[in-house]
Amino acid sequence: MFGKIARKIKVYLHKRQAESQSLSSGSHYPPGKPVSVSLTANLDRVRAVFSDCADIVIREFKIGIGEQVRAFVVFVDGMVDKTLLHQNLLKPLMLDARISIPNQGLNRQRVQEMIRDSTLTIADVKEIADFDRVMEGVLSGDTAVFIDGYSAALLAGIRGWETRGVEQPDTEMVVRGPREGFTETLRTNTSLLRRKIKNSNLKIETMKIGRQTRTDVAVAYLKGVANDKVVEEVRRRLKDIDIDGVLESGYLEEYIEDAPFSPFATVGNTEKPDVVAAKLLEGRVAILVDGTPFVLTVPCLFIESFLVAEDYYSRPYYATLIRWIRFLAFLLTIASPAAYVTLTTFHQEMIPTPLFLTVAAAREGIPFPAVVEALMMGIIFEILREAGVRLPRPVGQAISIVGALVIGEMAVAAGLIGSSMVIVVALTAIAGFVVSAQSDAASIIRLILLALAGAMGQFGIMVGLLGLLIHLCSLRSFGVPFFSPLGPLTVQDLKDVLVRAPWWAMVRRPRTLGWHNPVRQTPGQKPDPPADAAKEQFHE
Amino acid sequence: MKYPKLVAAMVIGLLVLVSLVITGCWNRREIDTLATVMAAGIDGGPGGRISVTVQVAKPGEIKPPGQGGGGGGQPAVAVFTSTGATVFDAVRNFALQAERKLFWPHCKALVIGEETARAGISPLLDFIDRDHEPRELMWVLIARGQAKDIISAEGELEKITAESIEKLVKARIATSKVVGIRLYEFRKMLGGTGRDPFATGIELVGAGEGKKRLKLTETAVFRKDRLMGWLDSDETRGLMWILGEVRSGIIVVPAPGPAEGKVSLEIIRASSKLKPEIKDGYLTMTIEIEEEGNLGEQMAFGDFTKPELWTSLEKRKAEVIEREIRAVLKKAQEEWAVDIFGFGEAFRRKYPREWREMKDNWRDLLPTVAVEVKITAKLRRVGLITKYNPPK
Amino acid sequence: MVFLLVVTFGAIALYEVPGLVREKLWRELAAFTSVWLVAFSLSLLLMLGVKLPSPTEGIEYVIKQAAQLWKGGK
Amino acid sequence: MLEGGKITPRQAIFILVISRLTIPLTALPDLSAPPANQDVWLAGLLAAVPTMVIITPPLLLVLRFPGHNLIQCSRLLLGRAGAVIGLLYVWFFLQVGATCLRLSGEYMTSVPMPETPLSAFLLFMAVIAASAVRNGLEVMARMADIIFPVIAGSIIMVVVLVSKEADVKALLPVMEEGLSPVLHGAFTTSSRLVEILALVMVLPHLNMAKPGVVWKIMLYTVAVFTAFFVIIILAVIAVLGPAQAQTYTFPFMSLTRLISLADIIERIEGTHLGIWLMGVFIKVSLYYYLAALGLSQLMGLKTYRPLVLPVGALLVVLSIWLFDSLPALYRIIQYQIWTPYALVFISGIPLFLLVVAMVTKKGVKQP
Repeated sequence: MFGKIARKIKVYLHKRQAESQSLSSGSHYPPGKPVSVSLTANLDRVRAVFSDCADIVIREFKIGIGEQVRAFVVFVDGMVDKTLLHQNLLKPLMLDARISIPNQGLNRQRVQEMIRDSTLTIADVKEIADFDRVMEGVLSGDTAVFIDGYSAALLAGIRGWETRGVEQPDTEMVVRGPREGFTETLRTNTSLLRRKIKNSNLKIETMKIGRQTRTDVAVAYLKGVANDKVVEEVRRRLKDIDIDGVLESGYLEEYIEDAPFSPFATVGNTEKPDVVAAKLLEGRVAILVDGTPFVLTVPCLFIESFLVAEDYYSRPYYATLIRWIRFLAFLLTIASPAAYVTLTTFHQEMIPTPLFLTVAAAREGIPFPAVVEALMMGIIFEILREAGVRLPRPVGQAISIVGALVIGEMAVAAGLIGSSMVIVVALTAIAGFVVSAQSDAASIIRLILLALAGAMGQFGIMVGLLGLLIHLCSLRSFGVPFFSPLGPLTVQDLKDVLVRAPWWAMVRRPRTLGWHNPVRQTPGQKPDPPADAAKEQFHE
Repeated sequence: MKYPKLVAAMVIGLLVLVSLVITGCWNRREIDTLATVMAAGIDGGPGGRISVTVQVAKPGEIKPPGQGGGGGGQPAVAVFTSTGATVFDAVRNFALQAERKLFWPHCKALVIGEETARAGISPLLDFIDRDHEPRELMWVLIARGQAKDIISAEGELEKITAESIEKLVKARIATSKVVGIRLYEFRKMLGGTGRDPFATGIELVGAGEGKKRLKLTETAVFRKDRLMGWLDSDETRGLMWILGEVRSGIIVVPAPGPAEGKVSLEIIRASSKLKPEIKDGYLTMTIEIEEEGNLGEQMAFGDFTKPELWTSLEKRKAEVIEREIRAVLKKAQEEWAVDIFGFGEAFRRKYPREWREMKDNWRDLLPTVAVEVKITAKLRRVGLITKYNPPK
Repeated sequence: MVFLLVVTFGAIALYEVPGLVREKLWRELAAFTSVWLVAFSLSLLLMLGVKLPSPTEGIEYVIKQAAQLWKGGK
Repeated sequence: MLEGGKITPRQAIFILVISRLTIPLTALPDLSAPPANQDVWLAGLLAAVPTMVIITPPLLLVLRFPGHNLIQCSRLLLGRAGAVIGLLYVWFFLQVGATCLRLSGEYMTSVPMPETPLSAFLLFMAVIAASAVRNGLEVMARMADIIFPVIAGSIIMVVVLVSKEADVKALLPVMEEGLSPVLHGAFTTSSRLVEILALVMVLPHLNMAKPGVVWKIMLYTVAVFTAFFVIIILAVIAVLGPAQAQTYTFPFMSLTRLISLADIIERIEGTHLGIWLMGVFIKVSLYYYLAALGLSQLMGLKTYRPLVLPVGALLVVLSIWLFDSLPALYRIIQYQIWTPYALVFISGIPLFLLVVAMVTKKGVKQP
């Protein structure tokens, strides 16, 4: 039997190897052919490349007076700032060039150099010989200028397209704190970061990922603060990605995370530049993807889901209190249906007597067992939520009416569902929104715990929680234990976990991240108001 | 079999699932399938049979507030009685008549019939202690008469009689004339050396046609586990003084000085200390009591805040306390030779070596212990009026 | 129940053995097999109701004898 | 290397203390060991001293051979005969693990869920322990980091809440029967620190396995454990009374059930069940891990992971086979049997090996 299995395994392994080879050979652009010297040849080639592409504009023209040089520009309509194109590219080439390039001294050998150096009033002009890279540039929104007789094209960066403005992100609202959020444009996003951290140590490396989409991806980190090994690991994992397209950072997330089968995301994401900046300052690495406002940050710890930007902007006491409320809410959202089921079907002795009698009265005559009731309500809630998220706003009202009135009230009145169960489910749902970063993982854990509680009561819940703990403790995110600083316990780091210590007290960066450059500020900056004697002068 | 690990994991998962499905029903009982025992009574029956009476709550009749309709006048409890050869047997026999499974954790009170208690009570308690459902926090009460009648009685303000019993026991603090003993305390007294247990007595009062009411009256005193007799309320408070359990209460003394009438003194706090001593083979026990109280009421005219009247009030109060203590000592120590005060324990703690010789004939020694009572009774406050002037 | 037992132990074998064979960890495979066999046969015997003397009784006996010797020696 | 993980001294202390506290949290066999009266807490307190003495030989032995654990030491010293000693230890680990596993099942079927068959609990516990063991020592150590504060906090909470019912006079008279029963009790209690064997087994995986650190771990383990042990015993005796406490099957649980504060904080024995299951989990996985690790070292394997599942199955089978009933289990963990039995493993064999090492002048001599 084992021999047969072994043979099958061998066959399977071979197959997989072959598959992976075929995959790797078809990827990436081979070193492209150079730009041809002949303008006609280039033109034909461009036309061939962009056949049936209605949004491509090719404009032919001539430079100079008399012995004119033929040239053409090619760009994608809608991705180029037309004003800039007209004022700073076509006008200089077609009109100003007559003045700047003296007719008699038109040195064919230096036309391109002259155009590049003294005609085009555009900051970002590159000279590129590789035809494919030129085409790639055009597709990214650059304008290519081909000039007859040169084996290189000029690529002018005058991109400009319709973009969304910098707005407050819907997912992470704050009362106090910066309201700007990332947009879909990579450059805007990097500039938002650069404006927060005006330091040359903020490195932003870019690369292109996606066979078809050629999406720009930027890796940002703070040199000297971020762990070089982590940065290198991020680079390596990103380079290994070979897929069709990257439409959102979520694509990358699944390729670079440590635990692909875990319900927990070991890569963080945020829409807020100030959050990313704070994470960079703690020694994390950010991955920005063109086309999405969601920026990935690694390494990501479990505890980050419970920390909100505003904690650090408001006063420490309240921030600490709210943080504990979040822990509580997370526990409630994963465990309260399970706890309800276990209390009402296994451990009725643990309910205080008055509550016991009330719950018993509420459940009198309910046709379903508590587990089934809880499962039903859980599923109904997920349906309502999904409907509420997807529906157009005006219709959303209807959902809440149906949800609240029909499910909530009528089902209880009709005796289908106990009123206490409705309360439990509502509590679960509301609590789930408090820690929104983990709400998807929480849904899954909640179901598992519910099933275990339905079968084994508190023992089941404990088994589930222990399993959860084992899983959390075994996870790593880019080498950092996912559940730190709780497991492994780092007592010093708890001052930004269990409490939010005042800023002047958090002298060190989190040990698990910034251990090789730990000190982030001068210690002992606790505000020291002047003593009584010195105070006098303010009152005079 | 492409992914053996996956297949194996799935098989294991399936096994777990199967085991969950087939095991799921072992201990599962929906909350509405339970008959919640609120109070239980145990009586002896003819021929050594045990009769157990339980009071079961009917949650449907106890409507949560906000849901109109009320209970429609239906009683909120049902009473069942069952017999068996042992307590457990009797409890199991409830399955023959009660439609739902008895559920014990919310049982508040255990009432034991007087006759049964005289025959010895510890065999009856074993089941309650051993079974995982009943809690040792339940109150132990001894019924004057049959436990069954107590359990069947109806409470006046509470819908559930067990709740009335519990509230009555808890209200003992107001008078200190009733004891409240939880099951584990009873067991502790029963199992301790040099100590005899006591428990609350409960009876039905109200003669004739009228509805009978529950009342806590006396204290049942045990010798080992057999009921010896009853202490009345003053004697009970004497016991409480000795044990240092008096929390509050009223001491009524005759008005001092020339005035006639009575004065009520409220107890605010009290404490006691037992000081055993062995001298030349004679056992003495000194009970030191410190009491503090307020002038609560004077049904007599006069100004008792005058120093001499004030001290005489204090003195009278001390006398009343001593009288109560002497009364209980006389009954328990001298007549019955039961050690509900823990004198034996006190001796054991102070004289462990001598105790070893004493413990076997402690019952004979107990009545010979000379008890000295030292009382420091203080009055502190007078309330909102200082004196009561006679009408002119 | 015996069927469930066999399935469980089969699943354990299925979970570990292919990996061991693939990695050519023969020593590990031998160790696995021996422990697996011990556990399997023990549980099978127990499930079939064969009366096996519990080792704790042996331990108890030995300790009690030793204690007697100890006391006797004194 | 069989196991790549590293644990810190603090994690080691946490694991050892949790594991040692598991039995006192339920069975508390020390209550009926001498002196078997209100002085048990004193015996528990004094036990710290003999404990230190008893656990010295294994530590001395392992410190002579840095980078080797107990089983490797015995193989180094005795060759093939050492393998027999190794097997004995594997048996011992299996037995301790199985006992604890069975106790957890017995507890579950005695108190919260009497109608559910024992094997269901054993299976679930074993599966969850297996997943921890497969994840390795490091993950178990991290879990201990989280679990220890929870257990410690809960014990203190329970004791504080129940202190209303406590009668301090129950602890008097001190030393009613004189000093000798107390000393006897201290000795029997000390023999229960089997966890020292766990320490000498995982020593090679300890960060900074310097002798000084190791002694400190030992010291802290004994101190922290003794503190909690004495707190538990004091609470149990003061609330339940010395004579009655012995009659309870699970004294600390019964204690928890007595909590009733203002009619709201009551019926919180779920807390006890929770912390106790966590403790059992740590203890079972620890010995489970040690058995798998020891076995794989004896057989010279590259990794212990393939052995995890069959050893787990063995553990479940043993936990059913070893004990007929709860009284049979309690008989084994009573001091009459347990003390001499455990002493052989804790001190006897290591002492023998130490002597062999000294005679043959093997290993690094410790200052």
